[in-house]
Amino acid sequence: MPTWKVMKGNEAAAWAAKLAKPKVVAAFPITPSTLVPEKISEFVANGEMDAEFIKVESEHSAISACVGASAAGVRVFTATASQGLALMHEILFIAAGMRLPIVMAIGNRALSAPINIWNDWQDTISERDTGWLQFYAENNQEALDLILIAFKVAEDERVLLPAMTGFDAFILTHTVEPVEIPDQEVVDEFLGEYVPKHAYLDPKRPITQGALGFPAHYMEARYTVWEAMENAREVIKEAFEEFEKKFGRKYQMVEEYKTEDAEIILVTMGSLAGTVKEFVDKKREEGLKIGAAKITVYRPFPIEEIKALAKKTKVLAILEKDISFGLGGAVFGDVGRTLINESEKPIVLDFILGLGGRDVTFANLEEVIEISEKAMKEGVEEDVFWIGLRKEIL
Amino acid sequence: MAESPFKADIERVKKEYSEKMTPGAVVYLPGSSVINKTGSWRVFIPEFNKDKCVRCFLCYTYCPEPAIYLDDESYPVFDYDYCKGCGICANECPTKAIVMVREVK
Amino acid sequence: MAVRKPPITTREYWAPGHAACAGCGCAIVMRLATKAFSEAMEEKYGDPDAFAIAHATGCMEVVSAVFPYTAWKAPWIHVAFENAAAAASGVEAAWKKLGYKGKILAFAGDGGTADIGLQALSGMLERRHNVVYIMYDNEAYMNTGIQRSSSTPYGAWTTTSPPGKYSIGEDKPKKWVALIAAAHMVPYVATASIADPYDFYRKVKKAAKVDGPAFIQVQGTCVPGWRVPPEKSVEVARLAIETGVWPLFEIENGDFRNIKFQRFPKDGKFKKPIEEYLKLQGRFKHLLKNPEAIQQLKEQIKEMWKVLGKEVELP
Amino acid sequence: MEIPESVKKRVSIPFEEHFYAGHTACQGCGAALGLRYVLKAYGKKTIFSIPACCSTIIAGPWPYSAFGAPLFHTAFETTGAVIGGIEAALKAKGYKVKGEDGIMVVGWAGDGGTADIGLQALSGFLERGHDAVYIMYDNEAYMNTGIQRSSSTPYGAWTTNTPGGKKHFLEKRHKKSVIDIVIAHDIPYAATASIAYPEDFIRKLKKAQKIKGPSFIQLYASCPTGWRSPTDKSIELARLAVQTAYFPLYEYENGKYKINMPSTKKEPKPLIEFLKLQGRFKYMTKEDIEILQEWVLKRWELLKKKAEIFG
Repeated sequence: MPTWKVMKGNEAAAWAAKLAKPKVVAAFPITPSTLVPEKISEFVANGEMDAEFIKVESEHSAISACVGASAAGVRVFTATASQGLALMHEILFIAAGMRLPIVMAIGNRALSAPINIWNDWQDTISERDTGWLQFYAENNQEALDLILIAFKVAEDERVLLPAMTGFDAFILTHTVEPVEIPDQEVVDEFLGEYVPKHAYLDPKRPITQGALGFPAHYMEARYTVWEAMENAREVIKEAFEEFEKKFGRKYQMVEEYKTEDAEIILVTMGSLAGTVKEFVDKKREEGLKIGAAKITVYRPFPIEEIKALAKKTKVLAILEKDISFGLGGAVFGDVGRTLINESEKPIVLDFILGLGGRDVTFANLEEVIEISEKAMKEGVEEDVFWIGLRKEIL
Repeated sequence: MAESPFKADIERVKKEYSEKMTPGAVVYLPGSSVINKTGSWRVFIPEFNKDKCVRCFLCYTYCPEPAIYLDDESYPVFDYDYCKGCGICANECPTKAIVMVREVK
Repeated sequence: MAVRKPPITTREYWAPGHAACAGCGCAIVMRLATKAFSEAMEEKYGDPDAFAIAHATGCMEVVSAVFPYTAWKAPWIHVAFENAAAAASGVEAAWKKLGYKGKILAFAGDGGTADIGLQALSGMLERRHNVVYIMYDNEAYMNTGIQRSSSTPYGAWTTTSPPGKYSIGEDKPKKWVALIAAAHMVPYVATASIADPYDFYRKVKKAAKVDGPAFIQVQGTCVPGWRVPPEKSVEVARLAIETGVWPLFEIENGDFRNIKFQRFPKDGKFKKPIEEYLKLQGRFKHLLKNPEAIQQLKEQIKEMWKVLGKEVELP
Repeated sequence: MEIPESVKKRVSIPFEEHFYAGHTACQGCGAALGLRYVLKAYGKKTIFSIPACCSTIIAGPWPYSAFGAPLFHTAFETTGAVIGGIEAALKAKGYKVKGEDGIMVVGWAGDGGTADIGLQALSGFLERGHDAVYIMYDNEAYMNTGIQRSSSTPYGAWTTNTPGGKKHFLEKRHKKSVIDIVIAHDIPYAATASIAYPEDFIRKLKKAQKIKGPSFIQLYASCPTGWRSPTDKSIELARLAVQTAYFPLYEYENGKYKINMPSTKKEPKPLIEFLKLQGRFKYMTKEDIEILQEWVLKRWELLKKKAEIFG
């Protein structure tokens, strides 16, 4: 029988790791993720988890040790955030290129400077081109579930790519919520054992991993990563279905909320989706036709789902906690790419908010609606808006 | 005449060597570098005089390729398919049993 | 006539056809190290193949593994420039869980060890992973085209330490990573040279057999980087030993009081002048016209020996 | 009220304060005290660089600072590289750097930022011979992220990622000796210091200031929060660390070792006196204590021998 426990998001991630039974964990302390390896060390110390825990000297070595271990042919887990993820940057490409299904939990946190330990998505968003699958959790239950799903998808032979599951710093990492812990046997059944056919460092079968790729071969190697990421769309859907059957919770690439007749749809990710759904309820009561959509899987980007969403509405308002300087928000850019060749498309507006732990309030969302309505009536003059800026100190 | 320790690899590469892209660009054929006959790099070639050889093994030990192996009597055998002609063997040979001469191709 | 047996195993894990330059000293390191390692594994575990290699980006990585071929006949992984030690740590941890017997061998050059990979090395040594780390020291970034590393000796020409009106070439003393490794008090640290192959072979075997981490810094000639003729590859390394430039020693458990030396002159007097070592190499050509710089280099070499607890005389 | 000169003279350390109250260090923080001493020794003509660590928070978030001197916050792993850059820039601008009347460039990083993630930048800094001082304040764990083991954590210590448990128990590896790693670079001046001996620490800071080239000081700084020790015991613990020879005070100058213990003749006190005051050691078994005690004495003998041979 599944059990219920009240726990922080970080603990939920550690529990997911425990259930997935990785053989090697390598991690380095960083706020707000530190509790994940702490909890894992407790599990290991008590013999509840049978893993080698390498307490490395930097995040760079954390991911490097993970690559070494995964290449040797075992299931591997790690956790980090923000600066730590940025320090791993180089090796993230290598993990994907070498097709090593490492799973990493991220407590989504802002990047320096100025140094800031609070929530936004700049850390994972900045790694979107590395070839890692990306999942974003709305609550602690999703953090646990999406880590298990990440293992399932990452290790699928059609995919074989590393995966990261993000959950918001402090809002989730340090906040307690009731979480259902699935049965170990059912998780075992869901994940199976990881027995790689492509990567192992076994003296009986000596292979070479990480060889140089000349111009004659490099593009094909990269193309296989592209192909794997494309395959992942189908594999993720299958995994979601199987997960629902086994554990009763439903996941979708993009989760829609009251979108059927919505004139404005607020599109977002992570824990902000909770706030947005509440806001939608309130405005619906006031008679306003708005809806919400939550992107659960950001890589591969849910192209078909976003296209379908766009057909339903007049304005897609993207609410995002990240910024690509000189362009706008990253999700905005991705949605734009998705719709560029559609014959009919809604207005797409970008709202940058909640950076570095700034609260996102209903008042902020009211402003989003006002701007969206104005654009509907008067056309689009600007399309990127910074919401909740303290203009008085600028 | 003794065999090259790489004979099996050379045979296998002939049959199995493939450019087909693998997941992670993993190379599954150990020792498949024998596909490259680096003997073509050579300008000078080692000439071996068995009579002078004292079987000290230095040429064998120092060969970076390796393109020197040992025969049944422990005399060096030069594998000209792979010898790049660096000349270390001749330079280190205590009895001058090996000399480098310009190769006529 | 009885057939003599060679003093090293005839098994090979480093196949020909690799793209190392003719006369490459570091290719000799690769070949001898893997041979010695396999011999040690055979003696310890009864299985000569009981090892895997983690390799840093560098010359030996690039020349040996180019998709779709490889010169390696052992399980081998390359991840990046700065993390051979960390990747090896991960492989070792996985092997423990997989129940494999054996040991992990890590290779990196001087740039990948003394500079960008030093921290990963320190972590690996401190955590006591069961890994032998071999630093093949050709004393500059050769793979990128001969730039100075912290292991480049004083006075050497490289493309980023060119001699000129205001420069004598490299102006910093060589960093001795073996000493830094020994400061971690690990079971076994040694220096070695391709010019004493059987000493190197013995040290690799010893390192492979200790429980826990070991570190070997081995000098390997770079023909294009040192500007030496390929056939002089071993000879020049031999001169480094004979002139006192390259010390051969072993330090166990960080015990600096009981350093074992090899080929050290009993009276501390080196017979050959360092000029003999320098003149063979294009990278030191300009130094020969600069007696002051040579004197400076000699002082540094004496200082290095002093740190090792030896007073030496250089002719 | 102006303090009379006669009083100022009686204080054994510089009187000026450039480290201001209102900072947010925990009660009894050894690192904060260390910063106060450094600012006393070097004054305002000092440029600090501090990586992400407790001292980031102690020095203060935007828009205030507890420092009377310029301070550059930098990423966790970069202290050694950044002070090298600052020194080079000052020289390029024609300023005198280091020496008695020069600008002091000071890197101030914890044990995590030095022994682990910043070790490489430290090594590069030492090897390139920059004119700057690197101070490692050693509180023996990642305290800022909430007490995780670093490679400078001692054997037997509890941390949040070396907890007790059935299978594994506490930190089982010995403390990494960063000072030995630094000395292996053969730099002109390296020393250990303790916040319990301010005169000794300030003397060493002054010496480091005078000597050309890179200097390194490993400062033992108590952390009541992470060590689970009473806040009023911070100095006592730092003193006991020295008196038990767990953290001996010494200098390495131009190839020579010099031990500067408060009382050279006395045998080290039993280690247990140092351990028993700290909650982080309370899970150690008798055997664990013996192992650590033996390690301490072995290292102490080795140090004495080095001082003899290279004295």
